[in-house]
Amino acid sequence: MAKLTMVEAINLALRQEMEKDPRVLLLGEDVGRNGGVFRVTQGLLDTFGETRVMDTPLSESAIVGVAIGMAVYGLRPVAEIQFEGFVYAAMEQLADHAGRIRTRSRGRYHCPLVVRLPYGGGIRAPEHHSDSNEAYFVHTPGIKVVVPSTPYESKGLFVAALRDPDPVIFMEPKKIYRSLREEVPEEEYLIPLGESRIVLEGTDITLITWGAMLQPTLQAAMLMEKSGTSAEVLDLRTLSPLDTESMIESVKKTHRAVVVHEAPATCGVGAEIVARINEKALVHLEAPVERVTGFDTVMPLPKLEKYYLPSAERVVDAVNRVISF
Amino acid sequence: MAKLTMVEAINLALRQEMEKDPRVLLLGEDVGRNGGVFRVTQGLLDTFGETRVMDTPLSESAIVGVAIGMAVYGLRPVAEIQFEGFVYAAMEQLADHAGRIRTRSRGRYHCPLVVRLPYGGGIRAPEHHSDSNEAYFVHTPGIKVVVPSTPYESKGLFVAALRDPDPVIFMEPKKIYRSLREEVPEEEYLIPLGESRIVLEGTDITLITWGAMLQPTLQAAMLMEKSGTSAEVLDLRTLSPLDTESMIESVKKTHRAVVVHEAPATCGVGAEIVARINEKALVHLEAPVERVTGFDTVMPLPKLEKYYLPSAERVVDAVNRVISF
Amino acid sequence: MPKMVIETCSVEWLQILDEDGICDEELRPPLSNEEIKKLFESMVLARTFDEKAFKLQREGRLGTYASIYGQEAAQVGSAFALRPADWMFPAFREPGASFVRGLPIHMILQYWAGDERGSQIPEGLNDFPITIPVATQIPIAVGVALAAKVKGDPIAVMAYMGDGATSKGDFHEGLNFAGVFSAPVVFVCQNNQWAISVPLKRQTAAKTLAQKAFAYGFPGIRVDGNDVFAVYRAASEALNRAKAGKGPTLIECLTYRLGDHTTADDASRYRSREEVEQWKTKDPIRRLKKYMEKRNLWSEAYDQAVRSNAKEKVERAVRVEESLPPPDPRDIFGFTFEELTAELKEQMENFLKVDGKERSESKDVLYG
Amino acid sequence: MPKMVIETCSVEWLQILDEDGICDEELRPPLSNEEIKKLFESMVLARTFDEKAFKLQREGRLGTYASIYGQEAAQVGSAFALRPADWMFPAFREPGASFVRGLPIHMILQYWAGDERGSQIPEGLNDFPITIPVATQIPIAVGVALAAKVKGDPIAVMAYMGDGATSKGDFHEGLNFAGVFSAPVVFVCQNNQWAISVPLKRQTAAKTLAQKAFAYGFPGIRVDGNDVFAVYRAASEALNRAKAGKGPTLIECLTYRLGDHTTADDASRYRSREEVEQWKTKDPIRRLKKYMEKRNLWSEAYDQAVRSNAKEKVERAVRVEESLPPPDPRDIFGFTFEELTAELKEQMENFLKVDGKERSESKDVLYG
Ligand SMILES: Cc1ncc(C[n+]2csc(CCOP(=O)(O)OP(=O)(O)O)c2C)c(N)n1
Ligand SMILES: Cc1ncc(C[n+]2csc(CCOP(=O)(O)OP(=O)(O)O)c2C)c(N)n1
Ligand SMILES: [Mg+2]
Ligand SMILES: [Mg+2]
Repeated sequence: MAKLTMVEAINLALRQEMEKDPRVLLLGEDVGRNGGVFRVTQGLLDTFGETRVMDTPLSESAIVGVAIGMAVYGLRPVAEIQFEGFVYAAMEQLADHAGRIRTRSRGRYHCPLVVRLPYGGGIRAPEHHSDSNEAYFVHTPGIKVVVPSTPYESKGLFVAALRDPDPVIFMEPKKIYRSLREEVPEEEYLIPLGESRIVLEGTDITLITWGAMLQPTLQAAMLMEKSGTSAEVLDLRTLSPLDTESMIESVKKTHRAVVVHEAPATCGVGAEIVARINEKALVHLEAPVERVTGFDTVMPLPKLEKYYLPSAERVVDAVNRVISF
Repeated sequence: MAKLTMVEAINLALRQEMEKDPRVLLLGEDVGRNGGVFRVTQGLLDTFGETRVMDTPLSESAIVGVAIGMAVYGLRPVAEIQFEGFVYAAMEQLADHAGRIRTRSRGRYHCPLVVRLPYGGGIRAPEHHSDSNEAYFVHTPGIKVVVPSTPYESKGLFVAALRDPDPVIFMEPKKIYRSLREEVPEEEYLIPLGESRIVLEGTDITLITWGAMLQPTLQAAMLMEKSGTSAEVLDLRTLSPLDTESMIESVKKTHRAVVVHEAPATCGVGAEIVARINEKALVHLEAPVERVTGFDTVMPLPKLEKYYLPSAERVVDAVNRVISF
Repeated sequence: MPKMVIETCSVEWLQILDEDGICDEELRPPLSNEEIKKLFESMVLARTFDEKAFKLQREGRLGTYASIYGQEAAQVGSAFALRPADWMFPAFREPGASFVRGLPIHMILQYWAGDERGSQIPEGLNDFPITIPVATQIPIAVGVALAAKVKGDPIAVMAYMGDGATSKGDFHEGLNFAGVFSAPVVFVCQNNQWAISVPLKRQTAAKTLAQKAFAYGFPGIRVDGNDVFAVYRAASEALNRAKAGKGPTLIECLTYRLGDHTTADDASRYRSREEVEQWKTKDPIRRLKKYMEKRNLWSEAYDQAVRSNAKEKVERAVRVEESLPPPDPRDIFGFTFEELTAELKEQMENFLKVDGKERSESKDVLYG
Repeated sequence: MPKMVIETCSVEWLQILDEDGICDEELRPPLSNEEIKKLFESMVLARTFDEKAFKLQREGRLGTYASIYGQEAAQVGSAFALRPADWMFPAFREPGASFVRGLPIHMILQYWAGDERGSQIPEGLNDFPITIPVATQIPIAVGVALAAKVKGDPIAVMAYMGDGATSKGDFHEGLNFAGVFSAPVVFVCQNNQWAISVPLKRQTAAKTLAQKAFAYGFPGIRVDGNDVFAVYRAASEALNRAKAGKGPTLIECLTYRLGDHTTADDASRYRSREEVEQWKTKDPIRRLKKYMEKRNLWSEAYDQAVRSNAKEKVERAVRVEESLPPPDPRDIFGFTFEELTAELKEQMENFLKVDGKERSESKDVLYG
């Protein structure tokens, strides 16, 4: 089996789905000849031509709006927003149309749309190129949010997202776009949306995370193992809907939890996770659930970026506080 | 002292501030001759003229963007977005500029801007006219979020927001725009941002809320009183920054809490509140903190609206569960 | 070549039927007598509906409603040019167009009465529901047009918008996108000269809205929006262009909102009675009537029949709407996704249980 | 009046100095010899900087950098027309304009090296920092222009954007707003014909970008963006118009991005070498040089001096930038609001404490 990066795995998923299903098409800035600024769509224009791989004007709102129309008409558009920092302009289309058309038309129309959204920090990118804005979408009704954490995961989740009958924001962690390789099957497989996975079983504490933050979280788990603490690591995979059951089950076993994400703490998805643990497993908790997150500030430019992103050490610090509570 | 509605109280605040400070000006759709669709700006065009009360084109992004420029230049613009449902188009200006200009220019520029945002359900308004989208802004760095709950509060908070050196989203609860009257002094008074208030002192449970939801929450407290439960009711007033200290203090006293808000539960501000209570007062809790909120769905049209909004009864139900936990 | 003109554009005005019902027969579209009658009847139906909806609102039987009084020709004339397979995107002030398309009349009442089922467009009718957030339907309409083009379906899309909508980013992004990809779409802008209280001159410094098409590389035309022939002709030609692969067109229908913005508005606050009265003389129905009279297509008896027919249709729609069972509260949850998520299931179940019991009507009243 | 033209527009092209340095003296703006030399020197400085920045990036001494190679005249010619009291809004590819304005050279390096202090525009310089989200600076620039107008300050604002920016909603909303309120603002669009890999014809179906101004009711002009005289002349006239209360102008500078989009890009993937080579013949610096030579304003010695002067300035800036102390991590928190909120204070304090101790440099390296 080929060892692929996440970029290659998503590219493979796109290629295979486009071969299987003529309704699938791509649109976005630079997705065509250039193959996307991250090369996720590389080679697809040559194979599928200009009608199925559409370089668009620089218009994030229209990219999403046009894709909604295509989805309503029966196609399976995959819209790319070049960086998460440019998705704000499409919020109106996402909140007012993508997330609403099924319910407001009482099922007459629906919108099977994937918006690909490279996100997050850690690649020394310019300003506005490192936001983690998943919480906005998780808070928005009618939209699903998926965040893969490895190449294998990204292929299976992407295919599931693409075949989902509802709009999905597929957030791609730029930091691990090329930094990991993993065996990725050619054969079709789907990872169902809404189901998290246990990456590491453990007994003393539950570490809950997603996307690029799985790596420092796993490193933290390794470091902790040396000092005799056994961590259970949960990769959420899907942030909307959230797999509450698995989180609760794990916390009931370990009695302690830490959530790790890049986005600002306040009103981040971590808050929702803490709230759900509180609601469903309070009596099982032996310490407050801690959040290791970005700060309530703008993501700094590269020279200060390293201070912003959660690191294995920050996770270990939090775990120590929780364990010794 | 005159008994005013919230509409009249904010109108008074605007008029007095415009008289005092020539830098204050208003812009938005229909704020001029029409006095705003809710009449909040009524009469101001006649007094202050077209340069200070500007009817604008139908362009939410530009209304906010232009106001940012005016603020950067040294004016004190008050931008009105006609209904919260139309603010999504301005998200890019808010997140990328209003909330960032001070930090990205390391203090060279800042943006003393107020965006007035009538929000929320309960007035049988048409589609897209009843959202409660405070969580988006609370999650956005560099922006303050204020939500008054009575006429008196609205005047004092508005003046404080307008004199704040940073951008403030001032969310006006439409449901109580005209349904309450209260004595509102002509004289200047400021209610500092970031400080919540205890509306009702109590010992058995802390009810945390803001904006229009204060009313059903207070009704619930009355109902509970009859059955012998003493509720402490906290009106947060400012959602960003959050007055964590007061919440924690109250919970340490009552050991129980319920949060009430209109917005969808998932990733709403309620989640952040639960997370903070968890972080700082876990050992004091005798039951999970419950959230009484809107559902994770689009706000329904008027015929189903009543089911969506938290009511006194829903709050009482939650309190009963928490008390009997 | 130091200084020279490298590109020019001109905006045409089209009027076929003037305010006195005098028709330029050379320009008149080739419509049969039956079709001309249909246009008249559709406009009368639109106005009859409008008057009724206004009354219902005043009687507390309908929520906020946006009147189309004065804009009947712009709506009927344009929608009349569509084929059933074409798609239509209303803004929020186009019941006249929706009825021509075949939307059951009671559904518009249902929508403004606050019932989502009014947006549950019947299968087979290719119309989008009303869109409230101004201009946001435009990129979606362009998406449908491009999807049809991709699939090779020989249809076109018509998207409506107001003059206010032309100021919004989505108007620009949508029209520009359509131009670049030569999408089979016709943009019909009902320039009724007001966006609530904001007059056209506060909306743009451009002399016409039609000229905005030039920015996107396709034609724009301004037509007399109270002249149903001019509107129909421009719409037909634009739809033909679109279907022939020649790309989009912007049609500016110059008209006037004779009523308040909505039933929640009071236009006397911001505009003069004279302006309104002056525009009443341009009534689209009266001028078609005058023309038909000359052509012996109109008589008092015919008029009576048309009006009572329209009235009956509208009254029937009111009865239908008012006799519908209330929407099921479960629908708040059930259409968010194809399948209920765990969160929504739990929220719905909690909602349906009150004090541990199934929610009942009597308990319901406590909520809200 | 059934069918008639009611509005027309035409787009003019302006070129004063052609590719061979031949000048239309009638159109030439009245610049002194010193000023012409200043234009030349500014363009040489811009290019010298650009070459150096590119090298620094390749050596790993700078982050992503967006080259201005080929666009020197568009930037220098336009910024040269500004007065110090005027305001300037760059997009992200305007160091040539920023240097003319007086921005210390090292600040652009600092910005692209990933240090916010590069955006801390010195007091007294009325420039906005670089804006990365395309077109979003436009409404803000309009806001500054309107604020100045409200206050009666006799200034104007210049806002830069690329061809790609013309597709964004904020371009539209900003320009339309400026038209309605007759804001004293000049929009300078550097049409370098590419938005990363997307060519102009995918950006719009309009023949020129200048014509888009017509949609907003103010003039647009296309100038040879590689002709510093044409750019300067158009900019001066537009600024005069703005200051005379006559409202905005859109200037499309037709130019070409000779380099890659940024140092992270490889333009050979999507465009032909021939196209690039052909545009190299239109070099803005060379043509001014030829003109100056004829006017005896240029000599080998002068050229040498100009180039070594530019080089020295740039080298000095590199030394300044590279010798600056690293930014203080506390600055992540300290400028979010005027005062630290309780949340931010707590977050900062936790951040500064590591294992209960004050954060130290040695501990730092573990983070990230
Ligand atoms: C994005 C947005 N902003 C504001 C509103 C509130 N609003 C409803 S209709 C309207 C005016 C629309 O004017 P126009 O486009 O000319 O349509 P008309 O009402 O004249 O049909 C406004 C401001 C809205 N619905 N959507
Ligand atoms: C809103 C937004 N979308 C996407 C990007 C990514 N991006 C950066 S530059 C660029 C192309 C800009 O083209 P143009 O406006 O012509 O400016 P140029 O790069 O040619 O100077 C893109 C797509 C961005 N910065 N902002
Ligand atoms: Mg209008
Ligand atoms: Mg460009």
